[in-house]
Amino acid sequence: MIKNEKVIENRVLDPGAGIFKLVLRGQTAKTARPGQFVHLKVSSTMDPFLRRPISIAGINRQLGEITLFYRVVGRGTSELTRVKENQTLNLIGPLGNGFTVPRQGKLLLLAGGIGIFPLFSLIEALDTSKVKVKLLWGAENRQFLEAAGLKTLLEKNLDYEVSTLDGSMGHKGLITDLLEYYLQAFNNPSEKESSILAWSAAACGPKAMLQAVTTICRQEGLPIEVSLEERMACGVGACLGCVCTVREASGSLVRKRVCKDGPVFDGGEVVWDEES
Amino acid sequence: MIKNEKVIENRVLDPGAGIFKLVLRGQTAKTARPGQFVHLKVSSTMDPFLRRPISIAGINRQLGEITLFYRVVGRGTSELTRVKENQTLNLIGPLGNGFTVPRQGKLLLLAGGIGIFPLFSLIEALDTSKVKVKLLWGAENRQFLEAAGLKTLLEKNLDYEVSTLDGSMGHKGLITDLLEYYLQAFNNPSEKESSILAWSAAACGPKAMLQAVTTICRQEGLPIEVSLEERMACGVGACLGCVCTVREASGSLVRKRVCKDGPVFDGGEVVWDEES
Amino acid sequence: MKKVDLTTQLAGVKLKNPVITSSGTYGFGEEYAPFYDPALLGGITVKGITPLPRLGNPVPRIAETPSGMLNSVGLENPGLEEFLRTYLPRLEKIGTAVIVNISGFSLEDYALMASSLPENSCISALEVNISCPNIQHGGMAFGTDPRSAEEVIKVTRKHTRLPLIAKLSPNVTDIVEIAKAVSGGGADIISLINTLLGMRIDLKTRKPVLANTMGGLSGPAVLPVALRMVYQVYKAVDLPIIGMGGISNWQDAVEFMLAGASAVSIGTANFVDPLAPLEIVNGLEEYCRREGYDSIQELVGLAHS
Amino acid sequence: MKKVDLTTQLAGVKLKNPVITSSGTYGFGEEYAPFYDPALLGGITVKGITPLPRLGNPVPRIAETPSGMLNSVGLENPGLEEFLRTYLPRLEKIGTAVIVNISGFSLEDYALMASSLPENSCISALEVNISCPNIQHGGMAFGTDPRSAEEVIKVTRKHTRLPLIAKLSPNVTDIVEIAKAVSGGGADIISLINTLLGMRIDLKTRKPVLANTMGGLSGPAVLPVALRMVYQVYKAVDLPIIGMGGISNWQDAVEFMLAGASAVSIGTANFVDPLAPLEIVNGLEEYCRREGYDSIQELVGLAHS
Ligand SMILES: Cc1cc2nc3c(=O)[nH]c(=O)nc-3n(C[C@H](O)[C@H](O)[C@H](O)COP(=O)(O)OP(=O)(O)OC[C@H]3O[C@@H](n4cnc5c(N)ncnc54)[C@H](O)[C@@H]3O)c2cc1C
Ligand SMILES: Cc1cc2nc3c(=O)[nH]c(=O)nc-3n(C[C@H](O)[C@H](O)[C@H](O)COP(=O)(O)OP(=O)(O)OC[C@H]3O[C@@H](n4cnc5c(N)ncnc54)[C@H](O)[C@@H]3O)c2cc1C
Ligand SMILES: Cc1cc2nc3c(=O)[nH]c(=O)nc-3n(C[C@H](O)[C@H](O)[C@H](O)COP(=O)(O)O)c2cc1C
Ligand SMILES: Cc1cc2nc3c(=O)[nH]c(=O)nc-3n(C[C@H](O)[C@H](O)[C@H](O)COP(=O)(O)O)c2cc1C
Ligand code: FES
Ligand code: FES
Repeated sequence: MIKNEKVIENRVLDPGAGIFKLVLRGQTAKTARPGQFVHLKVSSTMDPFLRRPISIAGINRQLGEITLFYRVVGRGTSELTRVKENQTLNLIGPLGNGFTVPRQGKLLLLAGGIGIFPLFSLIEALDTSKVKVKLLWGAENRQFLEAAGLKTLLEKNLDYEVSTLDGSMGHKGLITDLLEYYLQAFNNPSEKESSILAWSAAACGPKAMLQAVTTICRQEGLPIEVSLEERMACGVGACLGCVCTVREASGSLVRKRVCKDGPVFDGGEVVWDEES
Repeated sequence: MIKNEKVIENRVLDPGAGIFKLVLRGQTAKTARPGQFVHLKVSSTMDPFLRRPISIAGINRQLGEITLFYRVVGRGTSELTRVKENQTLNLIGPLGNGFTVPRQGKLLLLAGGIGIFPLFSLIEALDTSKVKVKLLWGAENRQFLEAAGLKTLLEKNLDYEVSTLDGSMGHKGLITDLLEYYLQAFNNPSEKESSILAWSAAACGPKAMLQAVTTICRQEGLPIEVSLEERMACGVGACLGCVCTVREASGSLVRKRVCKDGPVFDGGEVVWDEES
Repeated sequence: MKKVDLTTQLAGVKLKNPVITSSGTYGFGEEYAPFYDPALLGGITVKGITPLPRLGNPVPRIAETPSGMLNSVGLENPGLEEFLRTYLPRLEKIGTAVIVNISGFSLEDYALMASSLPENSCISALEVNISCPNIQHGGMAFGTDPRSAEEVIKVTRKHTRLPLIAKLSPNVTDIVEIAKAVSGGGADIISLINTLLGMRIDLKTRKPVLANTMGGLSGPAVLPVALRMVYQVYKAVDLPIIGMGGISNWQDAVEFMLAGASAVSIGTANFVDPLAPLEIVNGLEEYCRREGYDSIQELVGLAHS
Repeated sequence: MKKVDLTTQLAGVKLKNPVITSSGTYGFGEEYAPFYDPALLGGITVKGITPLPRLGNPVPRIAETPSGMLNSVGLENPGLEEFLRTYLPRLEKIGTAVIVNISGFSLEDYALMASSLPENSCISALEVNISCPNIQHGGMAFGTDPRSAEEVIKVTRKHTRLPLIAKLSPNVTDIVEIAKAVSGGGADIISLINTLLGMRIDLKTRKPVLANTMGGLSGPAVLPVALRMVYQVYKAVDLPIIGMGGISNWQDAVEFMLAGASAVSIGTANFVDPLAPLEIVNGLEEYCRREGYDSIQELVGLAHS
């Protein structure tokens, strides 16, 4: 669960957006599942103090390598950029439950910004000869999309659609516009997408986006899994720092730990606007 | 006074003794004097927190380089070993007053352990055609002496004598034994060293050693400069963390700041066993 | 090689070694079991229990600070009943001393928990968290006023024969006064420190980072304060001390024992290095061997003199 | 590019900008002059003065802690007379507000200093350090008891017309109570925090690192505690606040202003980065410009609501 893994690559993909690719070789790749994460020690000293959670974006069991993508937003991720190839990095993982990986049917992937990263490993794990996949990805602009791995999607020959806030690529607007458009299309039996019933969704992105897409999917009866983010201390369920609130079948509210019981939850169960 | 200097070399000299050589290129070399020190920022984060004082052991004005030697004893010096060539290191300096550099006469150098390091720069600065130099150096064992730069002394063709606690090299015992032996010799007019009156001394080492050699030198009427060490915070005289006590000509006790008023003091003025 | 005696006797509580994990940082003993066998520790302290289940505070509950962190979990816990039903049976098999941390908002809360927690079970001691706001006395924490601190311990004492650990809050003018009060109230052991009250503000939102505005500061940043309090209490009060607050490695643990702690408790360090408690057990043993101590207890209080 | 108004009015004290340096960390304004012109700062606070010269404590006086340090300088200073004779004349030329920090062990000490420090000089305000042990009341610090805190300020107030800054100790159960007391005593401004009491032990000697056993903790480690106290006092007391405790960069300074500080003071950060105060002035200006504030004072207290 805790180990030093060898840094195979730690390289900036896009200096503008501050997005890095980090490849680690070790035991994690053996058991990791899509949607799980690792908890990285970013400094050898007491400052920055806490570990940082980063999703597993790629799993190569043959090489024993996992791939992570991270965006530099603060001190922890800045420290991470200083780690050199061939050094080791201390991590705890793989952690969390991960996404359900369907064996058949149709999967709608919904990504907001860097929420694309955990979805990469899910895409990788799907048998696309049996599962039909469609990805909707919303971001600020074209530059971000390209920095965050658009090419990878092209290479994978994935059926995708993007939206950007500034219209520099794809639909100008929000991912929810795209989502509503396609759900209508699925509902329309004249369209080749046929019945909406065969679809399920998996989403990752900012909380507001997850809430919005969950509401829309639920209106149309689509089951949706969401991957939540929360500030974490322990990452293993011991500190209760990272909770979300879930409404159980009985109607009662319970806390769940994003790190241990999640980060993937049934979107329909998550209580989004809780103030207790 | 505060600057980033380029790391030209940061290399272990002796892994056993944990002694490193660090060469920095920048403005400090321009004005540095023997016995001064630099205050190094050893970490880019808040931990370890304080700067670390290290003596300037070599000054090369042509190349604009200073040479430091440091022994790894704790977290700060450990962090320092991780600094790579061509990186920059932030320092404040040159700081402190430094040793008097005699133009003529006879200088007795007294070093205890790593106290040799600041004396290197003093030796370098002396015009040995005009100043007669004799070095007495006490340490734990031969390995330490060799690790800490004995070869340099040999290359310089310096007149020196060593003592080791375990007798693995030179006199078995303390540097004070050597000192007493040579002072007697200087006192003896039949010896070629002639009169003791031409001699002065400069010493650096642990406090107990400095006190002992000061007492002996003073008994024989030899003026002695000692370079003190104290735990430092600011290094520039602002915090009053690093004081020593000095008895002024008037007889009254005053505090002096090792960083700013020293580190070099008239040994005869230092109050060694002060408890107030 | 001579074996070092690591056993530690705290009033009535016997520990294999002096290393315990702290309440709120070790769940109910299960989360770190994949890393090492908790039976290797001297003991574990479970998350603070209250009579009724609590959802705790909204998120964010965590903020990072230089060499430390803030938390405002707000005593989320399953409540006494669920603890007895679900967690206690599982703890029976853990193979080390179990300390149950209890928190209340009234004297009745403490009385209820003390009388409900079984004396013949794996529970080795109750740790009475007196840092909660005392709703009967206008919201100041029980632990910041010597009289209410004494009262809480007295009431708890009446309702159980289990050894009582009084856990002190560092947010006080005079820790010795509080320590004397809980000693007078009948505590067998003193543990200190709980967290220091702190806060951070988010530059983007311009509001406090924690949803609950303020939270408890823990981790290496608080170590010097905790160590000072252990030193002061050891000098003034004749009860064994469990020292905690920022302990991250065996060197820190030695400092606490020299200051006067008979045992040490590891909290926030678990989050950064899950193996820390185990490494501290090993480090302490190694230190004693190297320095020629036959028993770890010889270290206790050596810094005084 | 619109100019940001950095001027700051603290009761009667007008500052060019809200960045001051803290007592005991900036000498008498000369040590950092080789790094930059102190006239670029809002003000400087000189080392704490006592009526008589003091040698202070023996060494070691310094210990490092995670993201912080301990000091036990023990108020070494040249004494009032020597300050007036030697240091004050030199300070006349410094070109920025000069705050003189005064420390005493009796009410008479404070009275004497207040009446001796000239009202018509470069001195902009007196900062009354109430963290010293009150020898008239059994050694507890003036600043840990509301009544003696109020008394000290009252006495000082009587002997000078200079603006009075009451500097509070964080080693108290209830900082608001003390802040209200000094407000009642006639303070014009409140500065907080002084250092937290802490200690460290040396594993080699097995004794406290500091010759004086305990010392004051400062630096980034204490920031969350300091920020919390500024926030609490701003809410409860209607006096301008100078916030300090671990401020190392402009982001920290913004946090303190959002919490309610009208000015910030930079202490320990000077030791690590002598240019920190200057960089904070520039960082604050830049931040206001970027975020569209015309005056730095618009930030004060924004985290409340
Ligand atoms: C399960 C999980 C998986 C994640 N996967 C990825 C990933 O694959 N790639 C990636 O770039 N990032 C990912 N993140 C977010 C990443 O953990 C944070 O960006 C990182 O911890 C910020 O550290 P920092 O020190 O650089 O920033 P800080 O200085 O700590 O904070 C900068 C800002 O980032 C936000 N932030 C800080 N910590 C968190 C956190 N734990 N969760 C959410 N927001 C935070 C806050 O708004 C803060 O103001 C993930 C987070 C979680 C919880
Ligand atoms: C003016 C001056 C010049 C110096 N020159 C050199 C030099 O050229 N080469 C060299 O190797 N060392 C030199 N030192 C000592 C050096 O500064 C310390 O060894 C270093 O700061 C220790 O840092 P650390 O983090 O590795 O150890 P820490 O973990 O901080 O401490 C380890 C042990 O070292 C001792 N120590 C810590 N700080 C100091 C200090 N400031 N002064 C004395 N002892 C201390 C303490 O006993 C402590 O227990 C000098 C010190 C001074 C004051
Ligand atoms: C996330 C978290 C939750 C905590 N919960 C409790 C609690 O429920 N009861 C309690 O007495 N102390 C609680 N504490 C305090 C710790 O037990 C410990 O006293 C404190 O964190 C100082 O030690 P440390 O610095 O080693 O963490 C909690 C601390 C943290 C960090
Ligand atoms: C070495 C040192 C000496 C100090 N001397 C004084 C003093 O004489 N008077 C005083 O009121 N505060 C004194 N202080 C406290 C500081 O002024 C400041 O309140 C405290 O250090 C917190 O701020 P910081 O974390 O930015 O340093 C001193 C602090 C240090 C580190
Ligand atoms: S981060 Fe500790 S419980 Fe999730
Ligand atoms: S280290 Fe600050 S005065 Fe010398």
